[in-house]
Amino acid sequence: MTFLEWFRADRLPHIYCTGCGNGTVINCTLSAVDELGWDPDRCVFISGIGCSSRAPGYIITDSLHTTHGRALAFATGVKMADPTLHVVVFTGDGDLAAIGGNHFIHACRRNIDLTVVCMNNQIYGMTGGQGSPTTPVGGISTTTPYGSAEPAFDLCALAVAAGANYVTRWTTYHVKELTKAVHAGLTHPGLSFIEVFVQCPTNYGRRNRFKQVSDQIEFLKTHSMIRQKAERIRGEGGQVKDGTIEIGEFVKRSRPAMGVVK
Amino acid sequence: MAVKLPKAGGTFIQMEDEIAGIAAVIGASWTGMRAMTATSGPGFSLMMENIGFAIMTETPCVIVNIQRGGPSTGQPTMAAQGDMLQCRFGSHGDYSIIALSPASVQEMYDLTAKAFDLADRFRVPVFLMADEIIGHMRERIEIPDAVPHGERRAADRGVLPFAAGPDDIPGFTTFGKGYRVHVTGLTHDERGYPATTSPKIHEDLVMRLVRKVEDRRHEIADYEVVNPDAEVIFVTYGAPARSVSQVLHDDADPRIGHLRLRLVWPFPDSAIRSFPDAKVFLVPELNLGQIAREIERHTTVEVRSLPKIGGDLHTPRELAEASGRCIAP
Amino acid sequence: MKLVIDEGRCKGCNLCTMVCPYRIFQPGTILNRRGIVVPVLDRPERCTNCRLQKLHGRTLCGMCQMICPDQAVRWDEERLFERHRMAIEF
Amino acid sequence: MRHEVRFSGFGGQGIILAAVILGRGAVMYDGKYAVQTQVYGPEARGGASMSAVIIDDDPILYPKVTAPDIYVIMSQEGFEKYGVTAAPGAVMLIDSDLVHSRPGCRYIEVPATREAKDVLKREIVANIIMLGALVEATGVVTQGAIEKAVLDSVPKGTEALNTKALQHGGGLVRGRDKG
Repeated sequence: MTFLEWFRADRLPHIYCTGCGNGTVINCTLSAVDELGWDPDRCVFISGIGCSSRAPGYIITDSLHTTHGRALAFATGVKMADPTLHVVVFTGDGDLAAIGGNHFIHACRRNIDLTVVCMNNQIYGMTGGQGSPTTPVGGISTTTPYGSAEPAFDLCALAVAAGANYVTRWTTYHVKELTKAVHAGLTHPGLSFIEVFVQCPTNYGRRNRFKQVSDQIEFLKTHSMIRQKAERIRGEGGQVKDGTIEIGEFVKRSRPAMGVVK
Repeated sequence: MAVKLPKAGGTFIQMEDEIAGIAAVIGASWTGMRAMTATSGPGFSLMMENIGFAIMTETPCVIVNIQRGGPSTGQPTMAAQGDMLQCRFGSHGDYSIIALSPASVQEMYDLTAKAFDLADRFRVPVFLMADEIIGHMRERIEIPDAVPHGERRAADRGVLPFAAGPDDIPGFTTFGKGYRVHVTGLTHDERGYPATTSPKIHEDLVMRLVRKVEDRRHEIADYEVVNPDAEVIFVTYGAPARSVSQVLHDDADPRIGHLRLRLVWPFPDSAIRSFPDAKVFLVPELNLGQIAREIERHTTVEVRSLPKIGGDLHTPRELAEASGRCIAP
Repeated sequence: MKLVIDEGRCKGCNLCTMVCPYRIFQPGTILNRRGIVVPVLDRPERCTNCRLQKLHGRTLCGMCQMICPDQAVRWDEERLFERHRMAIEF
Repeated sequence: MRHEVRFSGFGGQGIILAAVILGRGAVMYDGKYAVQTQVYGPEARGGASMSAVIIDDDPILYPKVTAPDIYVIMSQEGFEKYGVTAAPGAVMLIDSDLVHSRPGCRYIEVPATREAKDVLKREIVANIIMLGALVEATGVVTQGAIEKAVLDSVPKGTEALNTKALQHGGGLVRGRDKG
């Protein structure tokens, strides 16, 4: 199989806008699943509400498209009832960090054996571009027309603090690294959290001076920095520019996990 | 349950809130397991969105609501029956569900087993709408060695996952068995794929969700009739049934009858016709007349609500007086 | 192997033009029947994967396919000695 | 024969457990019907706590206590809230050190908490002493039934202590006139 065979071909093309990064994230996730040689009949993809959450509908496995923010709670039920299933959760920043924030920290605390892929486009894309908890300070959205004044959530730091076993962040530009990260997350016991910065040309890029899709990819490329490098710079007393996206692995550890088949 | 379920080979999880609780129940149900959650009052309100999800996705599950005084946090340790309409209409949109109402500890046991069977058969959330009196009461019960345990009908291979036969209920496509089903709360076609802008698909789906329960309301009706020739009839469900039983026990007047509903939704309107000589229906409820209003829809006979809120149960004397006022001297 | 863009899926975002090391993908200029400007391929036989996938038994590079949000890039099997139709103009 | 027994005291004295044990004895070992209900506020400890058991030879319809014929009162607040209205024909067992008032009906003083502290060295068994006294004084369930019900309900390792408490309670009222 190749990852393309994991798609429900009859459902493509999908509903995502031109240049939306979500499709790339699905490619990378399915590539990793495909590399592992998993049986599609034993995988379940679960999501909440939002653009990101339409993803399971395009995948040939059993899939559960649930209510806003609750994907992790549904996934907990699936995984605890049948731990032999491979459960992957697709979610977005609004879904995971706003309405689903509580479920997120508790799933990390339980460290339940799920792989959570968060497509962070820094905005509520599907509902028309409202500001989300990850909209950066100064970011323009329909509800922050003068630039967001609220500090944004660092989802990876949150996952680490809450107890997830594997936490990593990449962008849609880093497709190879992202595929490797999902691969690692799928095989690592406990909750694996993979945050991906994705471009939203329609609702974010357009309002934030990214004229072309490529401009936003260019931004992700030039404004991301491997975490270790950022830490080294800080360690040497240097300054990392504000707004730098720190990418790479945040934690990989072996806290006791739930729902792991012994 | 935390103590007993793991010993019986089940899984118990204390989720972070009621929203997550019902979500996990729905998730677990899709792996083919029987799953339930229990709550009271405000927790029930929190569950409403996902209850709608369970209805739309036709997920079998059981939800126990030990009703307390409301609105809001109200009286956490006092009895009420104020959620009877909420369980029927609380989630948004049109739908139909099944609700049972136990009046004793024995029925709490029996109806829980029945609730699971109904949920599996109809692929719908089934509510066990008890009240604080029944919920906190201890009394003699007999536990049989085994309870009848129906199985979910598995979907036939090759049939679309949400295509229903003449009985309007699709076979169940358990996760992990190769059905590769897509389950969504959006309006979906028979393949399970979202189809949100077609009025026809939406109408067909919602009508089927309603029909599969409502059309069988006489078949699944569960009620007890005492003195069918009576003129004054008490209609009860849950704890007030006990007070009425006491009234009839203390004064065996053939002019007073009792219709005791063990299944409240879908409302068994045929039960009302069990009393051809009825002159008045008296409906004692621990709310301001929620089911009395439903009875009014189905009869031309006078319906008199006997509401009582605050946490106390109607005493047999109160009810005896109420029925006495209706009987011509 | 033959590199192809599925015109039924491509939405014309041009991300492939950013990542191909050989610059095989070039922004297109003509609207297709779905109203989308699909990138055009400039001498696709230069693609490493086209030439060497069979030899290595796995996808090489593959950046264009991975980043394509619309699953529109793929390599089709080419039959040996595939006949190309030629039109000779006089 | 229908008996309605009302227990009252402050939360933490084991008022509800005492009622559960009594009901269990009646149902499981005397073959009768029983219903146990309770009123409690949100606080788990302190505050006036009340629980009730109805014991009958026939199935019990109305589950709430209307006119108790037996009272067990273990705090002054409990007496004021639930015991003061006792009918003249009722019988009341009173923890004589914790309740200062005395009712109009017939009553039996049982210094359960003091005896639990002084004789059995464990204040927590005061409710079991009360149960022993209750069964001895009223015969609402049989001696054998209450003994088995106590053993069913107490934590492992405390069986001997609780059996002793039960018997001690019976001894405190033995010889007095029966109700």
